[in-house]
Amino acid sequence: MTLLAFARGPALQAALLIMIAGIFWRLAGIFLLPPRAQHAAPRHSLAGRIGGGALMIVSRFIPHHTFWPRVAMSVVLSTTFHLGLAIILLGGAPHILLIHQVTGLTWPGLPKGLIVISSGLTLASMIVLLIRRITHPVLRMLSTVDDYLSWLLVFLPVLTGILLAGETIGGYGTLLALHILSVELMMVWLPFGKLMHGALVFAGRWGMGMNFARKGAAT
Amino acid sequence: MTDFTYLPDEGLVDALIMEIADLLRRLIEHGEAGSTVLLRLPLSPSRLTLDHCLGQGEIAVLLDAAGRSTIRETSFPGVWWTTHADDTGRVIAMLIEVAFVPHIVRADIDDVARGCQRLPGATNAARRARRTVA
Amino acid sequence: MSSDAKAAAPPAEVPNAGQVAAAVRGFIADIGPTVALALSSCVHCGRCAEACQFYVQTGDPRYTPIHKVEPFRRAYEREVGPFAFAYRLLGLAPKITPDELARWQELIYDSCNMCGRCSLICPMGIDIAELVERARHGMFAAGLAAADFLGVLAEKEHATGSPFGLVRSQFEDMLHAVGRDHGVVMNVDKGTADIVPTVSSIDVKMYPASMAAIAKVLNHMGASWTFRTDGFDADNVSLTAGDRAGQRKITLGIVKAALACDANTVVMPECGHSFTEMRWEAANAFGEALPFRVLQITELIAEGLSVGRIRVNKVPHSATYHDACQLSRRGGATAAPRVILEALGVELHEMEDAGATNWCCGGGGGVALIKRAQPLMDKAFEIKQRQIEVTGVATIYTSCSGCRQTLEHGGKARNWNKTVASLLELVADNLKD
Amino acid sequence: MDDRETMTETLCAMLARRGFGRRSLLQFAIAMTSSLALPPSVAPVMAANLAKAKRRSVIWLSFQECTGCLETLLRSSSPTIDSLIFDFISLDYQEALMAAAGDAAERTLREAVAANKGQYLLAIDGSIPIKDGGVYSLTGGRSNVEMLAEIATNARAVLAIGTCAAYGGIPKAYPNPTGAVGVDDLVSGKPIVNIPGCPPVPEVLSGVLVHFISFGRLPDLDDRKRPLAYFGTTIHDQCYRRPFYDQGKFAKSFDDAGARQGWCLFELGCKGPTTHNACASLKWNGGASFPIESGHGCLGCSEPDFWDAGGFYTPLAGGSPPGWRNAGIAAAVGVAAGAAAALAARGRAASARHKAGPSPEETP
Repeated sequence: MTLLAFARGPALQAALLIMIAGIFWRLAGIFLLPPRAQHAAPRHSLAGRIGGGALMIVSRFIPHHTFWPRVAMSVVLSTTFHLGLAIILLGGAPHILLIHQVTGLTWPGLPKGLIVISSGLTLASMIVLLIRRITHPVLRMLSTVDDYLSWLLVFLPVLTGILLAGETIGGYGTLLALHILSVELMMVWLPFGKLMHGALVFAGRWGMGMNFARKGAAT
Repeated sequence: MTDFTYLPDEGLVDALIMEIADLLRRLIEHGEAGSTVLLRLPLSPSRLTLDHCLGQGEIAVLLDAAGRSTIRETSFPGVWWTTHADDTGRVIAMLIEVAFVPHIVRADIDDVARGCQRLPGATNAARRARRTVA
Repeated sequence: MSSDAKAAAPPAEVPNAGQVAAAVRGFIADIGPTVALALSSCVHCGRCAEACQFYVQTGDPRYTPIHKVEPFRRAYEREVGPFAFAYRLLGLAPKITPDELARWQELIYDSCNMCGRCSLICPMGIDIAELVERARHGMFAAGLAAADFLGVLAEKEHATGSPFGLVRSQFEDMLHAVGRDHGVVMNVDKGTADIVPTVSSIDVKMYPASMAAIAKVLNHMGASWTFRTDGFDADNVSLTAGDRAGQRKITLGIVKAALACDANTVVMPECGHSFTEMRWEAANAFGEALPFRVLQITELIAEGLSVGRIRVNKVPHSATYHDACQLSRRGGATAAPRVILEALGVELHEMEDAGATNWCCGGGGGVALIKRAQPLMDKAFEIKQRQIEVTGVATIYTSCSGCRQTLEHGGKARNWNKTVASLLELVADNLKD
Repeated sequence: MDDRETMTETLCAMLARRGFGRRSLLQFAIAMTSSLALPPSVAPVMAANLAKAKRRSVIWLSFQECTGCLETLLRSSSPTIDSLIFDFISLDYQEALMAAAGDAAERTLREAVAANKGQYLLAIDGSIPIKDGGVYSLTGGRSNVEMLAEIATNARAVLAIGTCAAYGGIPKAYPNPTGAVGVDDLVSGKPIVNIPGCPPVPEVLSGVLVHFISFGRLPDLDDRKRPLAYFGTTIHDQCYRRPFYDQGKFAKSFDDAGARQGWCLFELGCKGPTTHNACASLKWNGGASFPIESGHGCLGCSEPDFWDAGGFYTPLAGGSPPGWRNAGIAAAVGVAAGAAAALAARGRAASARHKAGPSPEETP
């Protein structure tokens, strides 16, 4: 069995199954804890609270005006990185193909040039984010193995992806196998570390939005 | 293939035109002949485009050796479109040559010498041939 | 009130193993999905630091809000997280050591106002202020609540219902004395009443006029009201100290008092944390929706103004308004004070970041009661000072006695010519006859 | 003229004898340099070298094969200018082509080996079965393994022609009942040139032979011992549909609008990106076309284990996902484990509450 066949077959299956099981495990482990009933009279109706939850999912992408001078760097970098990643993931034709194969959903892809530019921006922003993480006193103190591992496991697919798109070093087959394997590594790690925020971010914002709408608190 | 609304390799044609221009400059400045091979380029549908761009010149040479070849000057003097085919007509080489006269057109000195030896007997040979036919 | 406390702040003592175990139990005791989600979500982006006055003013990374709940997170991952067994097995979240717990006392108490600015910036939607409140449960359970005024007051409150150990008869005498001093009729311990106002122990000790002011306003409204000495001091120092049992005792005391006189409204004093506790948590402690409304005094006045039950004279002058975090950002009572100021014809010069993103005075979350936190608090206060100075006004109104005290204290230390005043008292002094 | 004389006659003399001038040789050299991707300026040098060169003995052994490779090479080259190359090699042993049979054939082989010891080129097509002592393919009672070992010993170089000889090919496909392997797995200490393909592009063999004859050495090889000139790039790199790939324009079926527009066949399973070969430029059937130009994706036939590398119509970017059923089971397992963790957590929290006293959440 070639590396590529392994990556596309058993490794893909194992990684996906581990990821799915892990995500559900973690979600169940969080959401099946005893919920805290809220008996106080809410300031807003249920509809208002749902609106608050939905709004916060969107509004927390951009910080309040007053925070900007202090967090502009962080916001710009991470937005670039996340947006770039989303463009690559959802716009790259081979990715759409894989999603189509797994889920049956499909949509038109973006030109490869755009994907390459996005990959470049993503890669660059990730490197700067890493440098920041290492040099900024707050980030250095907060960072754990999880942060660096998660960074690496996202960086590798982007790197191998950009090499694959450029087809500069190594053969397409090898690069493709490495690219797929690196994604699979990331998938395996996803439920257990900070990468899980991809799912938790929506739950967190939703919950906070609902809660703050209930209290009429500032969002 | 002719109903293509968009030729995917037009960029390649542009690149080739640039290269040919470069070869022409070298020919003018240093008298250096050059050529570029077309057959192994992924040009499939738009070789026609390149042909169309270069156009037809004043001179064409027909070579009938181990196979049949045409060496045709394009509308740009010094730029020759050379196609070598085998004896079944299959194209085995295709290249753009940039030269005052393509190398293969020039007679080889050994061939000339051999011909020179043969020449005095040419009339006898021709008579012999006529007799055989008669 | 600081003059009353005798105990000096002892340094954080290294706890024993039993205390650490108690802390862990305190951390995990009321774990639920919201807290679990919050503790699972942090991506270590560090933005919360930029929202926190203690970090902004000192540049010390330890004051990063999410870092303050690190022992809490570790306890969660290790004891009750989805992968707790793996965390224990592989030592991924090492056991909290006594040393660490001692070091974290300063971070969980001294350097957090629970102001919730960090909760406002967190891209993951983690309510860090809420996490700190819960982390304090663990610290308190371990006997590691910041030991000086905060700890002492909380202990007394738990035992007697009042941080200063005042008993019902003392309340009653005091109220009548205040009534006499200010020439206002005081209703105390009536059998039935629609409105039951409460006070903060800061009012009792520092601002007795504000108790008279409440009475004036309620009398002006012609309301049926009464102070209840069995549910009187809403301060709830226990909440900020992390004493869940004490917190519950105070809260339920007020609920019972209001129920006893069939009240339809409980009015919370000019105080931050007591409002959020009563408004949002009392019903949970009670176990069902409360049969009465909980209003902060500014909400009651704003409502009275809008329906014409309260009429005030215009007193045009320039002033700024300091939002108490728990009332404005956290409690949703941001509009009420502004409605009142407008009715009074006060020309309001808002500070930068007023309302939703205001900066805490520095004393919130019980920090004002921790003596050793004083230098840190002063640092935080500098932001407020700067912002107030920019407005160019001489008067600062606020609706929180805690903020009022902190602002006055900070001003005094800087020889300020600014006046810090209560919005309630301003209203009480300018009621139309 | 007997064989011995033929072997010593130069190509130039032979061509002159047959009425061809230097131009023919140059024409041929141009075609060959073009095929070998050498600069056109090398053509005159190659022509001059060829003029002085001598014939080479080639011994061709067929093992576990289908004769498709030989068919392709013969059919494409017999009437063409490449046939010149056949004038220039002495194909001393080829079972399918030679008149001799049986003992006579075996004798021919022995003589050819003896006469050209250390000089002949050994061409192999077909894989070599090594299971059970190699009994699955015998010639004159001798196993392929045995013959290969013996004849390769005295060869100047070994040419493994076709995917079977190069990598084991289809006989090696799962479950590989005969234990088929390629030449490279058995022969060591000899230069080996792999010319994979099922069948291989005939011009590649011509190119390798001409290179060897005119320059006296084998062309540059890649890490899989394939001539770089032909296998240095992928089909994808040379594909005229490549721009569509770059633009993200893909045919979704063989008869949709995209397919008619000549869009990229990547999503229909084309293995062009992982396949190294010269099809896209040299093409097939006299340069008429190649599979992608004819509307079908590349099968990747010149790559090792191409038969087992997933379906021909499975896109490269795709894989074999676990399926909804398995995903559902994984999710259920996850939920169960998570629920168990939550249950354990509830227990721990309750015991913590019990030890710590009443909580504000409890009803009075």
